[in-house]
Amino acid sequence: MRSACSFLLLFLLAGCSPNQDPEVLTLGGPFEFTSQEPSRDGYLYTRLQVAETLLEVDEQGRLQPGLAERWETSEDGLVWRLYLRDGVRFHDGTALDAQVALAALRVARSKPGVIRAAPIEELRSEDRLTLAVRLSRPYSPLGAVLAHYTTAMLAPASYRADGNVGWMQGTGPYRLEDFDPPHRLGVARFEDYWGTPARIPRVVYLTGHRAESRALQVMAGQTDIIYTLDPASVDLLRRQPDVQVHSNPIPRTIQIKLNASHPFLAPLQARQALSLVLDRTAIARHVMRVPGSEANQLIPPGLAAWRLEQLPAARRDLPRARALLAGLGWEPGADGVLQRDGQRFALSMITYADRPELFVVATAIQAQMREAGITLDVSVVNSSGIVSGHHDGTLQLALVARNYGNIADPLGLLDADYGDGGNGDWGAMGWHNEELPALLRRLEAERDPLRYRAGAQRIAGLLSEQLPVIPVLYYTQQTAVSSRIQGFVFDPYERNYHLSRMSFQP
Amino acid sequence: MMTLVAKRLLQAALMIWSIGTLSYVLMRLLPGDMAFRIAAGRYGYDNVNLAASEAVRAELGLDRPAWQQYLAWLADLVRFDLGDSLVSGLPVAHEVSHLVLHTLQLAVAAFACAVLLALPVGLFAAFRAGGWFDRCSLVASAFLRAQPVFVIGLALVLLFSLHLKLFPVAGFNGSKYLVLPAVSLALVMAAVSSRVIRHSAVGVIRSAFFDFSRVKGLSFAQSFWRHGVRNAALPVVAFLGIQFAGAIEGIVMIESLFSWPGVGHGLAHAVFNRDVPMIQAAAMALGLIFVGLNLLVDIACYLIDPRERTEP
Amino acid sequence: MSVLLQVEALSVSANDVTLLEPLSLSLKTGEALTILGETGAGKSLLVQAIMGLLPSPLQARGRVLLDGQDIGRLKPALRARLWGRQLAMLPQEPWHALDPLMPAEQQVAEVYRYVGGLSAPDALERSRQDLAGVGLAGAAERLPGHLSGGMAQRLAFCAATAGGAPIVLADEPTKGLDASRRDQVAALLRRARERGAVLTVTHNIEVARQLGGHILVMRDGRLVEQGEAEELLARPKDGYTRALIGADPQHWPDITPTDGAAREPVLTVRGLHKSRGGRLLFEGLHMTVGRGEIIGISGDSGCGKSSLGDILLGLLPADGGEIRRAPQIARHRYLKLYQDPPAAFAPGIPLGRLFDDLIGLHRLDRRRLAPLLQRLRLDPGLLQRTSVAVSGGELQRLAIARALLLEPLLLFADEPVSRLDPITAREVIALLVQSATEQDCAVLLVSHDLELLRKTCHHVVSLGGRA
Amino acid sequence: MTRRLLGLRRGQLAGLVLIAALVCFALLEGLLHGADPASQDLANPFAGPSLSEPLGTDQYGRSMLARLAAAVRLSLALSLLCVVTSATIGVAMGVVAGWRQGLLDKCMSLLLNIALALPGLVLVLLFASLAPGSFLMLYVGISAVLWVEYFRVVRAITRRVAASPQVQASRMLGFGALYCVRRHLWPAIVGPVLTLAAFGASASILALAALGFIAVGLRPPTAELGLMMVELFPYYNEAPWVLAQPILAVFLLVLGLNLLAGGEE
Repeated sequence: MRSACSFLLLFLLAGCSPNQDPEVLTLGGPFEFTSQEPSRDGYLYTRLQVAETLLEVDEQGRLQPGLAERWETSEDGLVWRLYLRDGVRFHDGTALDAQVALAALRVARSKPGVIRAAPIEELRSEDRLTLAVRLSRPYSPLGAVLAHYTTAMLAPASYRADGNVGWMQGTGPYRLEDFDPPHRLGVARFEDYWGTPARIPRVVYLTGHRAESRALQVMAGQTDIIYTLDPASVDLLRRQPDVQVHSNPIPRTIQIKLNASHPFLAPLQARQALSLVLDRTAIARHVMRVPGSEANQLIPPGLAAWRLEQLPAARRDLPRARALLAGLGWEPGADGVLQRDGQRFALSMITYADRPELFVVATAIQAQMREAGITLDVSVVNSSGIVSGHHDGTLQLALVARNYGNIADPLGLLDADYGDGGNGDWGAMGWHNEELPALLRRLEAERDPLRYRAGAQRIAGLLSEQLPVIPVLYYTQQTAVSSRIQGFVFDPYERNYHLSRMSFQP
Repeated sequence: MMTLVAKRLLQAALMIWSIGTLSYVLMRLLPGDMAFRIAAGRYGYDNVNLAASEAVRAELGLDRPAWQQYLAWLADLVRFDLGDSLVSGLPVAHEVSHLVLHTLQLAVAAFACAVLLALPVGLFAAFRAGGWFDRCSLVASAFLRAQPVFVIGLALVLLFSLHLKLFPVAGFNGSKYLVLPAVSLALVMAAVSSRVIRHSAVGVIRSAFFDFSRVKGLSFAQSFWRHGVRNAALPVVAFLGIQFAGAIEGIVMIESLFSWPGVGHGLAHAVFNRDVPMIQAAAMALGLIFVGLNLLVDIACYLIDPRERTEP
Repeated sequence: MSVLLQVEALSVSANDVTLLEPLSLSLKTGEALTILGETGAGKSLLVQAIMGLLPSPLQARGRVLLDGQDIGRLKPALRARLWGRQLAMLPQEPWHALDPLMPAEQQVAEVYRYVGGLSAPDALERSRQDLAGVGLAGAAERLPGHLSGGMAQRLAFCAATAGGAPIVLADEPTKGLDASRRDQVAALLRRARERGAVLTVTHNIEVARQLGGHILVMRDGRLVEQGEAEELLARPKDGYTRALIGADPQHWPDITPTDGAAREPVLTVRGLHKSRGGRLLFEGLHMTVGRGEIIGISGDSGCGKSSLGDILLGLLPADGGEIRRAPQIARHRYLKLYQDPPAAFAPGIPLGRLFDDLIGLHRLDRRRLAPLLQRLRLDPGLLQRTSVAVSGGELQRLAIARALLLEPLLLFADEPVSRLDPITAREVIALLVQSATEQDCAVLLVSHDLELLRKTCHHVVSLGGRA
Repeated sequence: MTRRLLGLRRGQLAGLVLIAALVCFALLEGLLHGADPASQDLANPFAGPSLSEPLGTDQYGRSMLARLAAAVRLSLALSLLCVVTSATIGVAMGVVAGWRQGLLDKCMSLLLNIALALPGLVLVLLFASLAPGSFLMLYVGISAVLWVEYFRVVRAITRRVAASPQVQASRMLGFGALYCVRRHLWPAIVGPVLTLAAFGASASILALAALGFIAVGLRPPTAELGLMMVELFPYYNEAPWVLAQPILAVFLLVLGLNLLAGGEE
């Protein structure tokens, strides 16, 4: 027993080093990474500021200079010219010039990614620092595409012979130091950074799968910043003296994707009824713990051109929902479940594991639907299950989170979600609308802000009237930051953690 | 000796075959089209369309009859080609080999910890069988055994990470991160093995040959060292084989709780994500670790017990 | 002659129940003292009390003087210092008393090393000499599991006496050994007597006779009678002593049933042979068993007596030869009696129910049971109990009754009394032979005790080449 | 240790009382209280204990009494089902394999070898992944793990008993195999099988909770002890008493069954 005690003591002392290294910033988040491929895990490398893109996006979603210090578009909108910053060096010492940038873009085009959707005809270098992109038709989201992580600039030495990334050589203020997939990534300050160098010498990113463990990590002082907190932990962390919780709205919406060709869901009234059943206020307040995040339309605030400002707030109205359903022939049965011609109003709702809060919300929706006489069978699938359910037609309802700020301009995303006759993998399903795809096509070529806005409003109106997808809540990114961090900034587009601007409290 | 190895090898082969078959069934049972799922894993689900899935179908021969596919699946298994993850699209064999190292690290640390805990506790309880220490250790053992492993882990996290701030909560970034998961596992293992050690030692101390050794004139310490240890070790080592099953179950829980990048965590995560090739590879890796540990136990028993060697 | 060990009014009790009544004895140099008695006589308690090895609820009173010092009052640790050095004890069951994982020579050498203080090579050398001295030179490196009972007892003797203690206490040292091995152990004890003194506990008259010296006869924790060996064995005064001596097969009257008419054969064996584990057990065995005949089968342990029985009863295939039974006789009329009576009954079930099962199965006449029990001197009340609640002698008689109910033609009795006390054993054998003969049932009686067979059988078959 | 009731030792008796109390709690709640364990009241999270809600409410304002009782019922039902199934299969196969030996025994031992090559939870996980969230698969998976022990133990006992003099004696006296099973084998295996059953029940309760904890077991809103622990853990600071309830329930269930199994081995 005595030896056991002394052993334990030894163990304790061994671990008694301070949890927080003054040289290292530790980040935690749920994202698992498996490669250094920009097309797959690029978001992580732009967030950690290893890789940078030609253009950047500010908090309002406006394009900003990145590795290209300026850019211009020809009159007809078919040629984009980008003027690269001089003196930018990659982590391996190579200089960034038009040839290198071209090579990186060509690799990006050869892989899956947003750039493939752009109607690019030709990429060429006009001189050492000038890059020209010629399009087959005007495509306004190109700027956003060039700000997307999949088009990040990497040095030629990054690529192996097969075009895959061996070891990433970016241009950012941090260079990749340790790569330990899928759980740990270490970066160190790049001293030859073209801009303001980073203050904190090293940053470590750790994947944490359990939301509750992530919250505990920051409480224990083990981790400095935790991204994507689960709602339950938010209140707990708010009460901690040495932790600050930052709540930032992000252009992401929790929405119910539904199969509009399903006999129960085909009539508009049925979809309206489902929307009326939802008690978004209660979910926002008690489940997500962010009052005011109720969604009355799909496109989240922050994307002003796409918002219907006059739309009233979404409220629960059970009697109206019942009346609408009764109008469709649904009557409550003995067990309280609605019935019509011997069929019970029972549907399955799938959601996926990547975002912990989805399941929590799904549970609440399940209980609320039950009150209206609709039974939902909720299950969690792999996120590809949503897409495959969409394609094989088995999907009935799916609770998904959609990021409208993926490439700063929601146009590309809307095209993916509604472009196919009104449908898309993550958007509408079994809904038929030709007006919306046509509008999207038109907007891609639209360069006049006013007309762009008018089109955007029309699209938002269509989605809100037809309800091919039911909006539930807007996302608020909850981030816990240890009080020793100064200069924390949050990018609502989650492109960049701005680590280089942060420092430790002296 | 060779028969021991051969027996375990056969067992490993059977295990791999059964997991492979189960995974094959699993793959076919999953909702949706197999080609589609594999394409989603390879190219990311944003980039899947009919053409991509048809390409996969042709490449992997998914349009062949089921039995041909099954045979091909088994043939791949024999070549240790376990397929690509449906989530990351990377070869799972590579990913799992990475995870195995972490699991072994955790397992070795936990095992060492458990031995250091269980051995003194078990022996001391045995030397004073029926005494207060014996009874206390019985109660402690019963208490620990009535908990799921993760509750013990959570309790340790609350105490050592949140209140004392001695150890990190979760993750993997240095030896410090090993302490809490290893100790949680070790506590559970020691809860059982300390009692096994105690019983085994008491059995030896009360045995006729131990008495006779004393009567021959040897002291208690001499008798225990010369006759007690080896005889008491046999059932304890044999029990380790059973204990390892529990330990690996514990590893799945503990790795998951502490986000430890090991196979157990990989397995739980893969089950959660419906990533069949990963499930298959992780389950096989755990099975192989388990069979390997059992082989070590067999060899240890063989070395401890001279009777096994002289028997024809 | 100096007094080595003096025991004064030593008694043993458990929770106020006296198990061993006050007893005094003294052991002088060169003397042998033998305590004779059956199971439960408290003989082993006496030895344990002298050593200080009584299990916890038992308590000893009285004085044990060693060189004039009362060792009963010593602290356990100090008393343990005497073990091996002053007092040596031979274990009852040597197989259990030897470390199963340690080669024979090591188990002796360690005593020379740790008690005698010799260096490891010297200790091993001495140990090998000792083992050679008892005829175990070839077995020095074997594990106890590979030794026979007699070898194990000789090894245990070497180990126990290697510490050089003058006083040797031997607790039933010949239990389970056949005659030749029993005599070897007795010889060893006589040798120990020359170096100091020997106190032996046994139920075997022959051992007591061979050791000579002083004999104490005990029964139920009481001293019944004592005296010098020759005198006491020749002219016992107490009735119990007489019974005990009379129970030795040497003193049995010949109880072989008188020969009747020519017997029809129930079993004919021609050229039977069998080997096991690469060793030939027997070959060219010829035997004819007639109705009501009592045939003895003798041989040392491991010679294949039990295998022969199983072959004859059809439980084990023979390697070759011919076995012919009486024609058209039901399978269940060739039966077997077991060495260990409790092993032959389903435990935990009242014996009466087992008998009912049997009577029901063969539609027997229930009225035959009571006279049969009476014939075997069994109380019908025993049938209410389960097999574990009945004594060994009673259970073996019940086994005989169970067999005889089926009116068997042949009963193979495999060492039926070797686990029983002598007086009981004699009674059981006599009843077996008589009642079987009354039913005209042949008996194949297996025993390692040739004397017993001579007194009971028409003729004796020896296995293993020795007569 | 000497005093016995119903043939049980003191520790076993304590276990029996504990399990009986939990069964009563679970059943009586269903009869007397009977609230829907899934019905939410989002405005009333973590209400303290009151007359109508003696155990308070959880983060969704669901009745903890109803949830806890439902979870205990679920755990007990699953463990009972698993134990009965696995014991029936394991004992039957063990008896057959031990009695007949030969080829049949070899085949069954092969099966045993495969089952033994995988730690139980991994096997359960594999089954759980066949049909996630399905009670049936958990049941099949856990039973598939548990039968092994019965088979091993029963087979060993059967081999021993079948080769024993007592069975030889009965066979020679003319009794059939059925009689030998009834009189000799059954009394020998019933004790160990009951002990295994109690351990098996506690193992299945732990497995169920473990699967809930790593989110591959039953799906919410099912009230299941492991799942409740995971869901409530983030609120450990806010409502420790609520978190303590499922932990305590598992603890008592497993402790009770372990005690009932008796002995330490």
